[in-house]
Amino acid sequence: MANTREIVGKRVARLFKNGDLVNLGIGMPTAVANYLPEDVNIILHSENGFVGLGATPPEGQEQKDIVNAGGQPVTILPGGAFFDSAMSFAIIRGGHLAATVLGALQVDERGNLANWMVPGKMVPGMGGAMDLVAGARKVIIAMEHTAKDGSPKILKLCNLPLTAVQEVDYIVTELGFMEITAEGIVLKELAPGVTIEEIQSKTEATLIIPPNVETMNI
Amino acid sequence: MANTREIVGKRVARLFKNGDLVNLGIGMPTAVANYLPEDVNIILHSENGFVGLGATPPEGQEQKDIVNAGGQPVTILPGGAFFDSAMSFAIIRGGHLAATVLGALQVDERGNLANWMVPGKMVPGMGGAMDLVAGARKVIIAMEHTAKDGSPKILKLCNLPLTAVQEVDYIVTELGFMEITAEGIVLKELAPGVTIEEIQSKTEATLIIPPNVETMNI
Amino acid sequence: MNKVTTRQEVIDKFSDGQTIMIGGFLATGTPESLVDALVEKKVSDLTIITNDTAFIGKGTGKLIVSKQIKKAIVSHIGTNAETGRQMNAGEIDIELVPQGTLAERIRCAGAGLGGVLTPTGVGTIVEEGKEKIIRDGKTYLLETPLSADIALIKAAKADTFGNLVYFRSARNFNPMMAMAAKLVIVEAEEIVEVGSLDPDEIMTPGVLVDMIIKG
Amino acid sequence: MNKVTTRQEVIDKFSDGQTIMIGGFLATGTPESLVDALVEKKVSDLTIITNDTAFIGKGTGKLIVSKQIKKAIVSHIGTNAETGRQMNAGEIDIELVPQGTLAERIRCAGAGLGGVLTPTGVGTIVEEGKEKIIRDGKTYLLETPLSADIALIKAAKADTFGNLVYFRSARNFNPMMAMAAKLVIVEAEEIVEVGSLDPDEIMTPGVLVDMIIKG
Repeated sequence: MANTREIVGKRVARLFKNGDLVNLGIGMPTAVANYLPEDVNIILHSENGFVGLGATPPEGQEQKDIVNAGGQPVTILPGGAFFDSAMSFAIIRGGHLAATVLGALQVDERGNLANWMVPGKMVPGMGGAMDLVAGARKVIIAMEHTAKDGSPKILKLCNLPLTAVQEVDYIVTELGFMEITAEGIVLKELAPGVTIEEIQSKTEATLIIPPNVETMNI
Repeated sequence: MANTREIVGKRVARLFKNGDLVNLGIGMPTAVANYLPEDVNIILHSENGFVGLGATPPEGQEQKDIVNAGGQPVTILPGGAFFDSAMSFAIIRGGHLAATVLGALQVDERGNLANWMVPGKMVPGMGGAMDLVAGARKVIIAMEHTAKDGSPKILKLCNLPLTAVQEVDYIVTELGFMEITAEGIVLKELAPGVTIEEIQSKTEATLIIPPNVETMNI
Repeated sequence: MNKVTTRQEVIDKFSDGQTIMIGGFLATGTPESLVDALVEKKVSDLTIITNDTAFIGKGTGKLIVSKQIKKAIVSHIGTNAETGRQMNAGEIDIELVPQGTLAERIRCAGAGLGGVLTPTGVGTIVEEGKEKIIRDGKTYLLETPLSADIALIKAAKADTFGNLVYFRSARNFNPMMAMAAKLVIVEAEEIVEVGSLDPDEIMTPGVLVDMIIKG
Repeated sequence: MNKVTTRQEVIDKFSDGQTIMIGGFLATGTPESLVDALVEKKVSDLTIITNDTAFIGKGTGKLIVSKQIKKAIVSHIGTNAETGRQMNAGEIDIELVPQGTLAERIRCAGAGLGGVLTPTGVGTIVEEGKEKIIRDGKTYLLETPLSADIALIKAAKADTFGNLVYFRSARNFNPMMAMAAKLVIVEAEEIVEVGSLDPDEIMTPGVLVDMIIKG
């Protein structure tokens, strides 16, 4: 069976259309780039200041000044462009990003997101996350359905400090594909072999179950 | 005897120090560039988007995309740089201009300036003038002392629509060099052959006359 | 993705009542072919956002003469006598905006900002109807975003994806406008292949551009 | 005007308690020689404004390790464990600012703006103590300028007058910071003669730069 990264990556990838400008967060979101349909080319935005992010260069061909927002060596594709941080975030906040894909510590049925700090434990800072979530036209959460200890991450109401209020549009996990609406979280698709009972049991928020919950095509 | 343009140009030019970034308005202010002391190089800012404004090119060597803020062909000096309008006015408003030199319809003893419209007659628009006057570190008015009909332009209080409030630092005319202070307009220097009585008679505001009014060195 | 298109495809995008940003400063850096296309289509009741109304017969001035403009948001109209005449006759609505404020208001729209505080215009008629905010003892006007349906941009070079390079003082308002409209149409003096521009020399990234014609 | 100077002239400008902006993003585009000069001078109680605290032993992280920082205004500290340790121990004051807001706040100072309205951070702890302004039904935070005594800038190329060209993703915060400090000090990988840079390729005009060293 496909692993979490593959399930999530493939399903998120199908949310894009050709030519979309997308920012992929560190970790599982980055993997989305590996699962794009053949006829869909998206353009990746890197918040440290460019569009046209390409693959990791072969060893020995790294350039010290071409790195992604995690500081890792990358490449820039033909047609890409560099700019300063003000321009980078003008693109983000100005609605020029079709989507941002990020991980989450918690996400709730109002579309609130918490992914930048755990008080007293981990305070890395928000970096560009708050701008990305406030600015991108679609906010897609790509994550494991539950925390490492099995506790739910999809909640009625986030209790960690928020990254943004009511900005999340979709949640994709190894169990299913969910859309956040004004009424709550709608279960749109289940991963192969997953039941409604299973996904609900691992979700604190009450999922809205439409008559036709499809099986995720991955 | 020196004409107005020469007197005003020479006196304004001596307000600069080497390396100052200066914006010169259209008309008499532009002439200031012709009278700089030999040891003073100033850098000219053009609000349409560059620094390093040079002289008019010889006929036949004009380039359509190198023009000043009046649309006239100019040149750019070595070390000059082009940028967009947002950057151009960031430089203006951000205090990076040592001085702006502009003409005036009216200027008053509070340092108010009116130079962009005459209601019902002439409404060209403020262009960059309001930003220049609000942003430059020193605002220098270079003009004929009186209007064409002989009426005073240096007033107790401007009655034309203002360009800015309390921003003018110096006034230079063919009659004298004045500084605007919290107390009012101080007559610092008289042009050669001009008397205190003459300049006051052509000025509505009451000039503050210090014990030592010098003769303008032009 | 090749965004190079035909003049007719561009003309099809124009319609009455649109708000259109047009790059340029006294016609330098104005996409003359695109302005001509607007004139040709005879669309009316346009709102234009542009630095100035240039000259009779040149740049945005052509749209004034052809009476296609309902409202112009500009910093300067002094070089086009017809603009002044129409304004005095009540035929056109002119909103005069200080030039630096105009640049920032357009930038705000493109950058997703709700406004900026500027000292420019405080104590003048520009402040009428605007919120004043005092910070650290200094008074500022809250100036709000200006966006448009279409931006007409002039570039010296474009690659087929829409990466743009401007030349000399023809840059002016073009980069901000290329971020602030729903549809961004570029007239380029030269069109080159993707990959032929260095990624550091690009002044407007192609991701912001929708259509390109050779100008 | 030749602004190329010596390391010692630069070091003479540093003193305790200064507010210093430092370009770079996880040390890419950070002027390492200038940071080393700060470490060497052992100035203390500094406030730094910079995107992140980089890594132990690299970029701005070196100043954290050397305990010269009283306060850091940054968007991210997660890559430097020592920053977190000092913060938890109450040895350093960390002001976390969303990255786009940090860029705009610095730009405001350099551009003479009193602030900007951003949607970023609304409803989060970032909004604490800030004025909220609602426009067209959308809520924004009023974010205010950040300026500094000194900006330390990294350029790929500088001419001797201070015109700067940045390379690739090393540009990041450098252009905004070069506008927002009283004294702007540049470390350039290459120093060239005035006139050898094309006036369109210059990303920071030399009129904004005070001192240059070879880095």
